[in-house]
Amino acid sequence: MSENSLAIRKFSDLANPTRFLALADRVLPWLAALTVLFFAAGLWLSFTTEGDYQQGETVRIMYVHVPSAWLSMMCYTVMAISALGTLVWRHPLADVSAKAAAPIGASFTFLALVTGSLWGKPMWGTWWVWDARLTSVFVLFLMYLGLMALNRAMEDPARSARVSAVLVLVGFVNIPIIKFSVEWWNTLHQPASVMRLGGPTIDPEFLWPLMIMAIAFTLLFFTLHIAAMRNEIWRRRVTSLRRQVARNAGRESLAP
Amino acid sequence: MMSLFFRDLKLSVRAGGGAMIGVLFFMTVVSVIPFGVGPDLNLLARIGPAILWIGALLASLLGLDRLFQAEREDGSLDLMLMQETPLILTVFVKCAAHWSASGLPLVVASPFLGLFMNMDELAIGATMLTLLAGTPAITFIGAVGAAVAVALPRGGLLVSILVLPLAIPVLIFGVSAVYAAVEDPAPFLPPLMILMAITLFFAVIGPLAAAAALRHSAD
Amino acid sequence: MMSLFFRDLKLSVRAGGGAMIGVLFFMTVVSVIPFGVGPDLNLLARIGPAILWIGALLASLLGLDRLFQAEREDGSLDLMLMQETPLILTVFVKCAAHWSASGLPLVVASPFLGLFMNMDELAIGATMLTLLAGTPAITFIGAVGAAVAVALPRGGLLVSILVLPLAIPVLIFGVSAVYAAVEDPAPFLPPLMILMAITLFFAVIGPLAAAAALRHSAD
Amino acid sequence: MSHAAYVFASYAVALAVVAGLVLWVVGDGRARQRELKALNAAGIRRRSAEAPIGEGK
Amino acid sequence: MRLLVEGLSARRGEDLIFNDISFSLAAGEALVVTGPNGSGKSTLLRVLAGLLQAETGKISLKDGPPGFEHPHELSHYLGHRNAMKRELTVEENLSFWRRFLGNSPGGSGIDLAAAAEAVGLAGITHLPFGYLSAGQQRRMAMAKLLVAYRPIWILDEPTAALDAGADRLFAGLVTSHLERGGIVIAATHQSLGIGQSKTLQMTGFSH
Amino acid sequence: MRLLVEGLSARRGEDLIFNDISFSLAAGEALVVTGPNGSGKSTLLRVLAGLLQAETGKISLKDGPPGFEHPHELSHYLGHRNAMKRELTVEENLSFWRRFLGNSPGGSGIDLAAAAEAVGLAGITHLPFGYLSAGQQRRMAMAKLLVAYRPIWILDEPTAALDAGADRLFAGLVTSHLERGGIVIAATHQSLGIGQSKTLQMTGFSH
Ligand code: HEM
Ligand SMILES: Nc1ncnc2c1ncn2[C@@H]1O[C@H](COP(=O)(O)OP(=O)(O)OP(=O)(O)O)[C@@H](O)[C@H]1O
Ligand SMILES: Nc1ncnc2c1ncn2[C@@H]1O[C@H](COP(=O)(O)OP(=O)(O)OP(=O)(O)O)[C@@H](O)[C@H]1O
Ligand SMILES: [Mg+2]
Ligand SMILES: [Mg+2]
Repeated sequence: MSENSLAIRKFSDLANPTRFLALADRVLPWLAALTVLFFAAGLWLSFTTEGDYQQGETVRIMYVHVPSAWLSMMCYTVMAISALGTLVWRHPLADVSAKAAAPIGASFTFLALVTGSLWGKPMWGTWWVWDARLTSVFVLFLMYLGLMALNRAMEDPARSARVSAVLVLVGFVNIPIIKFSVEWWNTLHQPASVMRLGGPTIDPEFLWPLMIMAIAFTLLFFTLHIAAMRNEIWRRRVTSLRRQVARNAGRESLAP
Repeated sequence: MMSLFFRDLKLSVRAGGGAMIGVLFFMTVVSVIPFGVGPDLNLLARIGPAILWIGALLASLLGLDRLFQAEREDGSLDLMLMQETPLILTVFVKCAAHWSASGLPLVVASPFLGLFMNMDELAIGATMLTLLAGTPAITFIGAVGAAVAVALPRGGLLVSILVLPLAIPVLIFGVSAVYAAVEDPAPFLPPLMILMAITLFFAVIGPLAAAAALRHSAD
Repeated sequence: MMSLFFRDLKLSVRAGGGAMIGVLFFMTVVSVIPFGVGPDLNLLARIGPAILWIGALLASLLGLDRLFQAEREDGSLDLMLMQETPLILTVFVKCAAHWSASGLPLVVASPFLGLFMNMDELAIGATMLTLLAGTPAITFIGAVGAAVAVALPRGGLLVSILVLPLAIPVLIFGVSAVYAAVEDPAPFLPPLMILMAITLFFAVIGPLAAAAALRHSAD
Repeated sequence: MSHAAYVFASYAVALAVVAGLVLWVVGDGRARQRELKALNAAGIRRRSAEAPIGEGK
Repeated sequence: MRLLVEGLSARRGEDLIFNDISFSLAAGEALVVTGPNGSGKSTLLRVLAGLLQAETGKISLKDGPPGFEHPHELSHYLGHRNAMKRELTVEENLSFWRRFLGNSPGGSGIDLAAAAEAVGLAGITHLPFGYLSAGQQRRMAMAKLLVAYRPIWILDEPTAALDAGADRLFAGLVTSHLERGGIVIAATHQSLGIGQSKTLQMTGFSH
Repeated sequence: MRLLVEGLSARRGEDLIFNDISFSLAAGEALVVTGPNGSGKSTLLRVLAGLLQAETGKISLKDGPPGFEHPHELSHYLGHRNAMKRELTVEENLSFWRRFLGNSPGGSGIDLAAAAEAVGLAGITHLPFGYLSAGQQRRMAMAKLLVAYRPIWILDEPTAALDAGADRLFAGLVTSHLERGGIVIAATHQSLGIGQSKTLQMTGFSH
């Protein structure tokens, strides 16, 4: 008969999130300042440059529409990479990152949809058509919301992490569809008057403000994402501390 | 009673609550339709009000199954049954809270979906108005189904099957009011009034029947 | 593996099984549509295939949430996870059984509903054929959602929300195949072939992702 | 609506959404920090923050 | 005030669970219901709480406050389940029940903090109920008895899942309720340690 | 055949449940895992059964049949839940598992009637599983261990809900499995009555 005694050493592998928190504290102010700077420049440029002779003033919508559309896709890509991180490398921060990104991505997607619609009304005479690109962006929006609902529905973050990671990866199919839908599915494509601007043929008059705004939006995304990740880490700490409180409350009164 | 109302509201917005899920389901279902019938804008505008109504109907009903089941599982229902406050009032308040948390968001979301369905402003406004007037009726009817299914292990689909036939009048008058608003000669008010009358009627009958069903399902 | 298939079939036709409820829901939803859009026969015939498809989609998805939940609750899932038989095969067989018990009846019921929708024989036949080819894909995609929601207290609606966007291609090609069959110039075969390709694709991807989700939700 | 109105509406919506996001992130962070402070004040620390103890009981 | 039960019988499905039970309890008296598993203790309490229809017999209240026809309107019922929501904090749960139940004539509930104190869990009312362990949850369900006043307490295995310290605490609560003229009916397998009380031994039917 | 476990640790959510557990079992040896509620017995068994990922450490098999990388593919797991469908008859349940599980190399399961006989419930295999009492259900779940051969048995509180006679019967099953060269790992609060065995005492984590 052998006795294997079991002792538990207290240790924590939360060093990683802790290091992340320290890093975030240091980086965030700079990022935020940079974001504000780029936004100031971008906004100034986008209101001082010329209007398009065909689209008139409405071309200015592009400076918010296109960056937010790009960001909506980039954010999902970040989530997909995080999902890989959760499933393959089991990185403790990956799941935090995916969870924090979802509401931000949903917001940018919403913004792309609304500004697109606001552009569509004067350009196409309608708020919405079931064109492939528009539709796939809307589907992306629904997927963001679905993932948020899933994250909310599961109590235990450790479990919801890998499961929603699987779903994020499955949903990634949509991203190339959005990107290339204009080429693939021509049923109800937007009129040529708009596509004149598309691709590299864009006039430098519009390119500059667009690029600055794109950078500003990207910076904004990273600022918000890092801050939201920090919040999520804090939230998990609060939860586990509270569970600890509950356990200890039981223990104290157990020994009267 | 206000405490019950606010508790139920809180529960549905807390993690795991059903408020957001209903709207999401509504949006998903409605936006799936154009993929089916095709992107023909005129056709979409034509069937838009009906689709919005049917989507709202399904979203309301499918989210209803837990209305009393959750209360029963944790024992709260027992305490509610014991009180001298009439059970029908309790049921009514629970329905009201459920509607505020998941029916009202449907009404709020409907204009956006109306845009997607290429409906014009008038149709969208009329749809919102009729949804506002009609969805409470669905909740009240659904409560009867939820009460009947309170002891069933998987109520979800069953509640819908039981209740959908009863909800058809609501649907008919809701949709016909919208079409009346859009097409000129037909008058808008009469069907809307009928809809409101139906809602008032079910606001009485629904809780009554649900309370009776709950009383008899206690074990 | 055949034993698993037959066990699941037996379970869904025994008392409390979901096979009949799905068809009932399908019939109820589809028969509610005419009340919404009005009794315009041409319009009904025009949107009929789409409505049948959407109804089948919803009925399949809403019945799917218990696919793995029931196995988990009684501990069977644990044993399935432990075997050397690849989990993906187990998932595949479970999907096949689920489809036979609740997808196939939808296909069988669709002609009757097609008559209600005033569709002609050709359209009805085409709809049946595409449903036959397409509903398995929905089951396979839905299995991913069901696996993701296996540990949720109330999976029902959430599974549909998560899965519906992914099921859209199936819907698109299914319906467009039917319309191609009805309207002469468009060829029927290409969309049908695409539909079958999608089904085959999801028959691989779905079980794969579902198996991954199941592995990770074990606790 | 004039075209300028659409432009204005776009920027307004963008501003609203971004402001909402920022407010949410900041507010959420504040709330979490408050909770952590309250827990700390009640003397509850994370285990890794304690001096390591070699053995369980 | 006096609770009268005469010739009570009840059935579950086809089976008669108990038959012809009569007792009466005056203010300040307790009844302890005992018996083997499946003998019908819980069923009896649910009949008393008005949650199950009695097959025959009658439950009535003499010299009670006017306007109350059924004793269950003056009763607290603590069943196997705790009637608290996992998602809400303990405080939200308790304050909901406090306001929803209200006070019966003749007394008033104590406030939340005091009630949590009374069950020995003062510090953790800000936690979601779902975070608590089974024993802690049970104690908080008992706090519910204190926040709204009811003269009659109907308790089904109140001390299951409780450790020894909580047992004593609970006995104290019951005793002080009795001293203030309350009535307590409890089904239990263990002794409750509340001193003097009537007992009812359920036997069940031998099948 | 020899089961080797080295430096195993596992966590649930944020909490480390146990740390650095090592043991080795040769063919014919049994390990009994004991410890208070919540000390991690079930968690350990689920890790061994491959149902939970270990945080660190390694489980391996030496001199086992070729082609099996993970010991759990050669294991039976009997958890808290019985893995039987209430709607199907006992016979349908058992024959499903018999065919689904198949035999591991080195042995073969006995037939259904014999297995039901072995757990002392020969006559009632035609009943739906849901009609059986808790103890009978548990016994039928044990019959599942017999209908398909697995060299390693992982049992979580196998004798909970069993009466004394069934306890002895179960001890007999385990003993004969060990005699045929099997390995048994069981978590339990009571003694299993299987004679000689290794024990592992779980202590849990003091917070
Ligand atoms: C709600 C409706 C709309 C949605 C969802 C939407 C979505 C998108 C997306 C996702 C992109 C990024 C594509 C990429 O990076 O390849 C994009 C780019 C763009 N959109 Fe929209 N859009 C909408 C309406 C409009 C309208 C009405 C116009 C103009 C009349 C427009 C003009 C553009 C332009 C010019 C680009 C930049 C294309 C490029 O250079 O790559 N969009 N839109
Ligand atoms: N919901 C129910 N439906 C049908 N029969 C039931 C139900 N609940 C209990 N019974 C049956 O009623 C009888 C009495 O059950 P009851 O719960 O009253 O026993 P009890 O004395 O409280 O037992 P325990 O000590 O286990 O709590 C039992 O035979 C039981 O099988
Ligand atoms: N599904 C779960 N998710 C998170 N934590 C869990 C889960 N199951 C158990 N735990 C926690 O893990 C710890 C160990 O639980 P475990 O079930 O392994 O204990 P045990 O030794 O089997 O106890 P018992 O004797 O009660 O069966 C407990 O603190 C428990 O709270
Ligand atoms: Mg009882
Ligand atoms: Mg255990």
